[in-house]
Amino acid sequence: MKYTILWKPILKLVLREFFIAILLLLSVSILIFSILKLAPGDPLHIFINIQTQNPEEIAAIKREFGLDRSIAVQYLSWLNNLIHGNFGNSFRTGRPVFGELIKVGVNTLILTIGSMIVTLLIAIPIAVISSLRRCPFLSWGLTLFAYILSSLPVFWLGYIAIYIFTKKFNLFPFLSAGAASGFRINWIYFLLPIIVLGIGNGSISEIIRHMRAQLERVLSEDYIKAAKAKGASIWRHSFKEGILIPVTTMIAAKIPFILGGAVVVEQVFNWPGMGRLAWQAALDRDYPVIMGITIFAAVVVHLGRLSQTIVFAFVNPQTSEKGEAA
Amino acid sequence: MRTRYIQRGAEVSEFSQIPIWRRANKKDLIQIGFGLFVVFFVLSSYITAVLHLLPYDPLKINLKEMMQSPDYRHILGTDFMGRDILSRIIVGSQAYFMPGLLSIIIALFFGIMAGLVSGYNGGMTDSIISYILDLIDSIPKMVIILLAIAFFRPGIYFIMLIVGITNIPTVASLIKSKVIFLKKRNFIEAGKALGLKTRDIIFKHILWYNCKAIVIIQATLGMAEVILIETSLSYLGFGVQEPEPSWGNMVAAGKDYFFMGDFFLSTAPAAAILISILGFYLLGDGLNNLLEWRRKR
Amino acid sequence: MFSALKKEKRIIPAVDDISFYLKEKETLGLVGESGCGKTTVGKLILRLIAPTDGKIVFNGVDLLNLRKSELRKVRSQMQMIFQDLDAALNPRMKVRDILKEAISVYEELDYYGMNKRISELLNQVNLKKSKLSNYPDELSGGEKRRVGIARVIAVKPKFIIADEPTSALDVSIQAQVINLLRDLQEELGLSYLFISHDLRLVELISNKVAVMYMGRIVEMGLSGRIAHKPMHPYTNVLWSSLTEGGEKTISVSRLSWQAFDFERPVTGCRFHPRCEVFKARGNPKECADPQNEPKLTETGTSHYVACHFPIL
Amino acid sequence: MEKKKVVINEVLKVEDLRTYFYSYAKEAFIRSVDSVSFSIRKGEVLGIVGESGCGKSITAQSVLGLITDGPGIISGNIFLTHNGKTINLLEGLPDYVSVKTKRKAILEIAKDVTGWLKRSEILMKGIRGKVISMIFQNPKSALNPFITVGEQIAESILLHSSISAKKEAIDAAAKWLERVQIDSPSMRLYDYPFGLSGGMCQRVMIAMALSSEPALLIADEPTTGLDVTIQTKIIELLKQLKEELNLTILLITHDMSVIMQLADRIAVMYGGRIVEYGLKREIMDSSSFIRHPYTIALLNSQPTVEEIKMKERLRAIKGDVPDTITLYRGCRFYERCDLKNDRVKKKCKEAEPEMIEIGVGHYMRCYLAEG
Repeated sequence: MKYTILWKPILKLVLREFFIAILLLLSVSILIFSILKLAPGDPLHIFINIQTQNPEEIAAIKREFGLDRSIAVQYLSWLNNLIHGNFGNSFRTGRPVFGELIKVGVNTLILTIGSMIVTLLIAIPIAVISSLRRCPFLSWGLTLFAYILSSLPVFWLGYIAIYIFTKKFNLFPFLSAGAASGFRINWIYFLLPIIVLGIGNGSISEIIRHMRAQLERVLSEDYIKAAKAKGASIWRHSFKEGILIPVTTMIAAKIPFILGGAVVVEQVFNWPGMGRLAWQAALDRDYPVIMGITIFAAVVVHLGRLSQTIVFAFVNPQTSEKGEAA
Repeated sequence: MRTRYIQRGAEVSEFSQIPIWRRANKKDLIQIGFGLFVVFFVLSSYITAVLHLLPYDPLKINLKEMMQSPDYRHILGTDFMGRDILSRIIVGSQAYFMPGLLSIIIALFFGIMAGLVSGYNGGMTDSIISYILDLIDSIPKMVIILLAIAFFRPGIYFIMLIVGITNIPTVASLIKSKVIFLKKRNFIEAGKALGLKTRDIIFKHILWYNCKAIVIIQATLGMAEVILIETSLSYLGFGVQEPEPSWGNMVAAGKDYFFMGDFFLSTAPAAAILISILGFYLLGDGLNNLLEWRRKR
Repeated sequence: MFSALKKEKRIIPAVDDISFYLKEKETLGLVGESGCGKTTVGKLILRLIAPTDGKIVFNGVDLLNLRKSELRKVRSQMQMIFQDLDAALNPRMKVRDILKEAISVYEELDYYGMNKRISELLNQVNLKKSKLSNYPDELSGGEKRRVGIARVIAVKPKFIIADEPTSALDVSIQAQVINLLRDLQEELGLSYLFISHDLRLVELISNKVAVMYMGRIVEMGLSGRIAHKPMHPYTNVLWSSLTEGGEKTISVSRLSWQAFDFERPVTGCRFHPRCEVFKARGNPKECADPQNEPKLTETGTSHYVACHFPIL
Repeated sequence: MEKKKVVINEVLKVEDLRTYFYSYAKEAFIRSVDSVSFSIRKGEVLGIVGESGCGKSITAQSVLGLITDGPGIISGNIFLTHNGKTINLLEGLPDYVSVKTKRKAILEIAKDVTGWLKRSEILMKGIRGKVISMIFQNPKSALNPFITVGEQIAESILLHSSISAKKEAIDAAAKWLERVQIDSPSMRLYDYPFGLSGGMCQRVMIAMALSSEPALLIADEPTTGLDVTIQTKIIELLKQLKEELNLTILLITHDMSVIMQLADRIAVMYGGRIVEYGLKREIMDSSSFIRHPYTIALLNSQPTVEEIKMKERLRAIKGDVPDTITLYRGCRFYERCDLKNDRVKKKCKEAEPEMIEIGVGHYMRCYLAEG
């Protein structure tokens, strides 16, 4: 028995989205590169201040970093390096940005994805319950509760959590943990930031609002009534349009938001992730690091969107059909 | 069962003739009330500042009265430099409000324009606008802000300008999908057939009559987000700098005393953040329900 | 007064080579199954869709040569009643505002003038005054339709395209609307292009009827003749699908279920795969010949038919 | 509650069914279905006819227990006979049941609501789709757009028949598609509903509804919104299937011509009440000496051949459908009635007429029928 998953149109759609993503990433890199060049102040101020004022030496440094060529050439060579996995060296540490990015990027991805899951675990049940309108006051209470959760300032929540777990339960010594002593594998230490960011990233309310609206709309569709009339489960029939699609949409839409929240949480918990790196780089004006982080973040965002497209293409027969027509 | 006989000819009042506060859901009204209270509080902070009604000078250091717990003189106590926390919280709301308004106005204005144009025209215009908006949307907000901080070392207004720009895609896509939805309902075509000007159709029929709720909820959500971003930045040390009070840097300043068991220093501003974000959320939600006519049968 | 010839060719031709004319105070009925391009014709005439090729002459002016500002003026003479009851009614506007807006498109009136005009319109469409402060959602189907009609006649048109004005309504309300349309025609001297798939109503209201099939007119003539002496096999089938007086059912089972499909174009006469005559005559070659699509030819007094083997 | 004796061959017997909704905004009940009684015998088609808003769809949905949202009241008895057993679908229902509400006035009449709702859901689970199936007004939106046609029919088969293997169910689905005259059914099985025409979707719905071989089929406006040619074919298909399978159908429509072609018995609804009820030949018989003014008006609003030929003015029913919130003292049809005469006028205005039997199994709610 064959089911008509139309592979070709889905592939076409995904490929198209992929090319758009590549194009957007290129544009992003051009944009940031130009800002970098147009920004006031010399990027080499670190070296120049420390070292000599001798123009010849400055020229030499410039040549060393390739800053004496035209912007277009600089960009192309930077792009060339990028393709070879070379983001340049950090001004501050002098180490290659790429290696550092990969190291911290994984940590941040764990944090982001983990807290996304926590957020969804809170948001989905509440959205489902309140869309049923079985008990208006329960759903209102739950929604209010979720709104309060998502209004909590994440840094304060972090301190509360740390305080409770260190002072009250003495689960781990707060000050000894962190980047300096290496990444300690302690499950509490591992889970705490994830849960804190999951609760306090401020997107619970929006996810609930979106999901509830979608689910309410789907549950009032004729086909749900028809499914009920024939004795089938309404959840089976509303799952794709009422839950799967809004959840995917929200995941893709909220990834950037949670990445932003990670900056704060990593600061609070000394989590050696991208956010901390970005914070440090912003303080030091470490341009290559900032560039690398931006590109990395943009890639993550587009990966999220790409997976959304794939899910949509598989779920919705109409998109795949349209893809065929286009 | 109590039955009410209605005289022949007398009509039961129509939905449209029932005043808005009576047909509204009570819960929505509670939410709106709470939201309005928060807005009023923020606005009143400007008045108190202008009229010098603040209980204490928020910047005045008084080392004699350090770390006092709340009493009748300092309603919310004092911080580690003896500054009155209540005064600092009141003034702290000014750190985000005006800049936040700027960012919301930018986001709404450009978002509405982009959404209307790309939704109404479609085709090439739509593709170009969508591409630009996608470009903005490609980078997480926080990263863009850090980028700007690294490159330009900007003030809070500049940061909020950037926040406004990064919010344009959200507003635009919402407006655009609404326009497309309305187009399906044929009444753009009907307006054209009647001989209405394109300008009237777009601004009057689409924007004024059908997008009010979106605009309002985006404005309130935008405000909530602005608070989040401003406090986060201040907390990270990039936004409003000490000694100028901001809720974010107040929490950050209080964090060291947290582990000495003095919660209040950072909890008071954190509560202010919580209440005001919640206020804007609820205001938006309530107004949305009211304007979207979530009517009961 | 009105003559049109248009041709729309996209990848899928929705309306292909149609010509007809309409005199003053006359009603032309346009009949066909859904998807045959009836609505497209209406929108083409109003220039809501740009035709690929052709001519639309209204009061001696070719609409296709008009500039936007001129077109706006002409549009006050031509109006369209949309099939969708909600189409013309902005859900967030009260009935009063909807009518006010329509009136003020071409007329500048003061407060009292406006009120007078609104109550005049209400009288014309038999709507209660209390409905003025209602939102469209609170109106019943018939009331919505009447507001739609009031909105259209507010601009004092000469020619109205009525696109399935009764299809979404109950039978009892349909009769009201049809009566209203006929009264208005007499009162205001209107011409109608009456688009519908309800054949009885079309026969009742029209002087002439054009039958469309797959974007083409296959038969056109006086309504009585089309209804009772149809020449095209398709018209015949359409009319026989009507049932009268209870038990008497005329079967259309011979007409295949399959609706036509624009994406799989038929060569030759578009109707031949479903055609009874085609089968009865032993599948004659002409019908399927791609070079020889039947043209609309005059067969009697102002009766046109596009068929190789018309029923006589 | 005394249980009345149910005639054996009656598949469904509805007694005094009331379905009210509570409107917060207007602070009153919307009496969508107000004391409606009818019965359907095996192999019979009962047509409920009336204008939109008269409560005919709500009646059908009440029978299937599909009304769960909004505060309101459902009361009465619905006796369903299947395989020799008779059950009351509203069994154990307190006099008035209010569904979820906070208002005091309604709470007073609500007793044991949640318990009953749960019981009712369990009861209905074995009935929906299995004993009573339903087809809907708008076939395109009544099919799940995300699931293939074949799977949707197969689901219904798997749920309600002895077939438990998916492959067999799909084969059975193909057979049903063939039965409703769909070309190349084995290919159509894998189509999604959005690619199908309205007529095709309606036939899929019919196949889905009949695949569980129900005792009763509820057809809610099965032809509305379809093309004339397709309408006629759907009616013919239903007729054919009815003869083949000895179907019992509750047909709901606003179109008299559909009723005339399919129904054996007719119930005319107006403003939430049945105003005339009887065999079709009794009601439609032009020699029958008396009919309800509303039935006459409904019949007349459809032009006859003669009227069309002479281009006469249509005989429309004046006015609009009454709202079901207002509690009228007199006859609900009073304002729109053309036949009221001086003899009954006063009575019509004063009190609502009772249902009286004027012929064999022919009931009417009108003072004109009295003596």
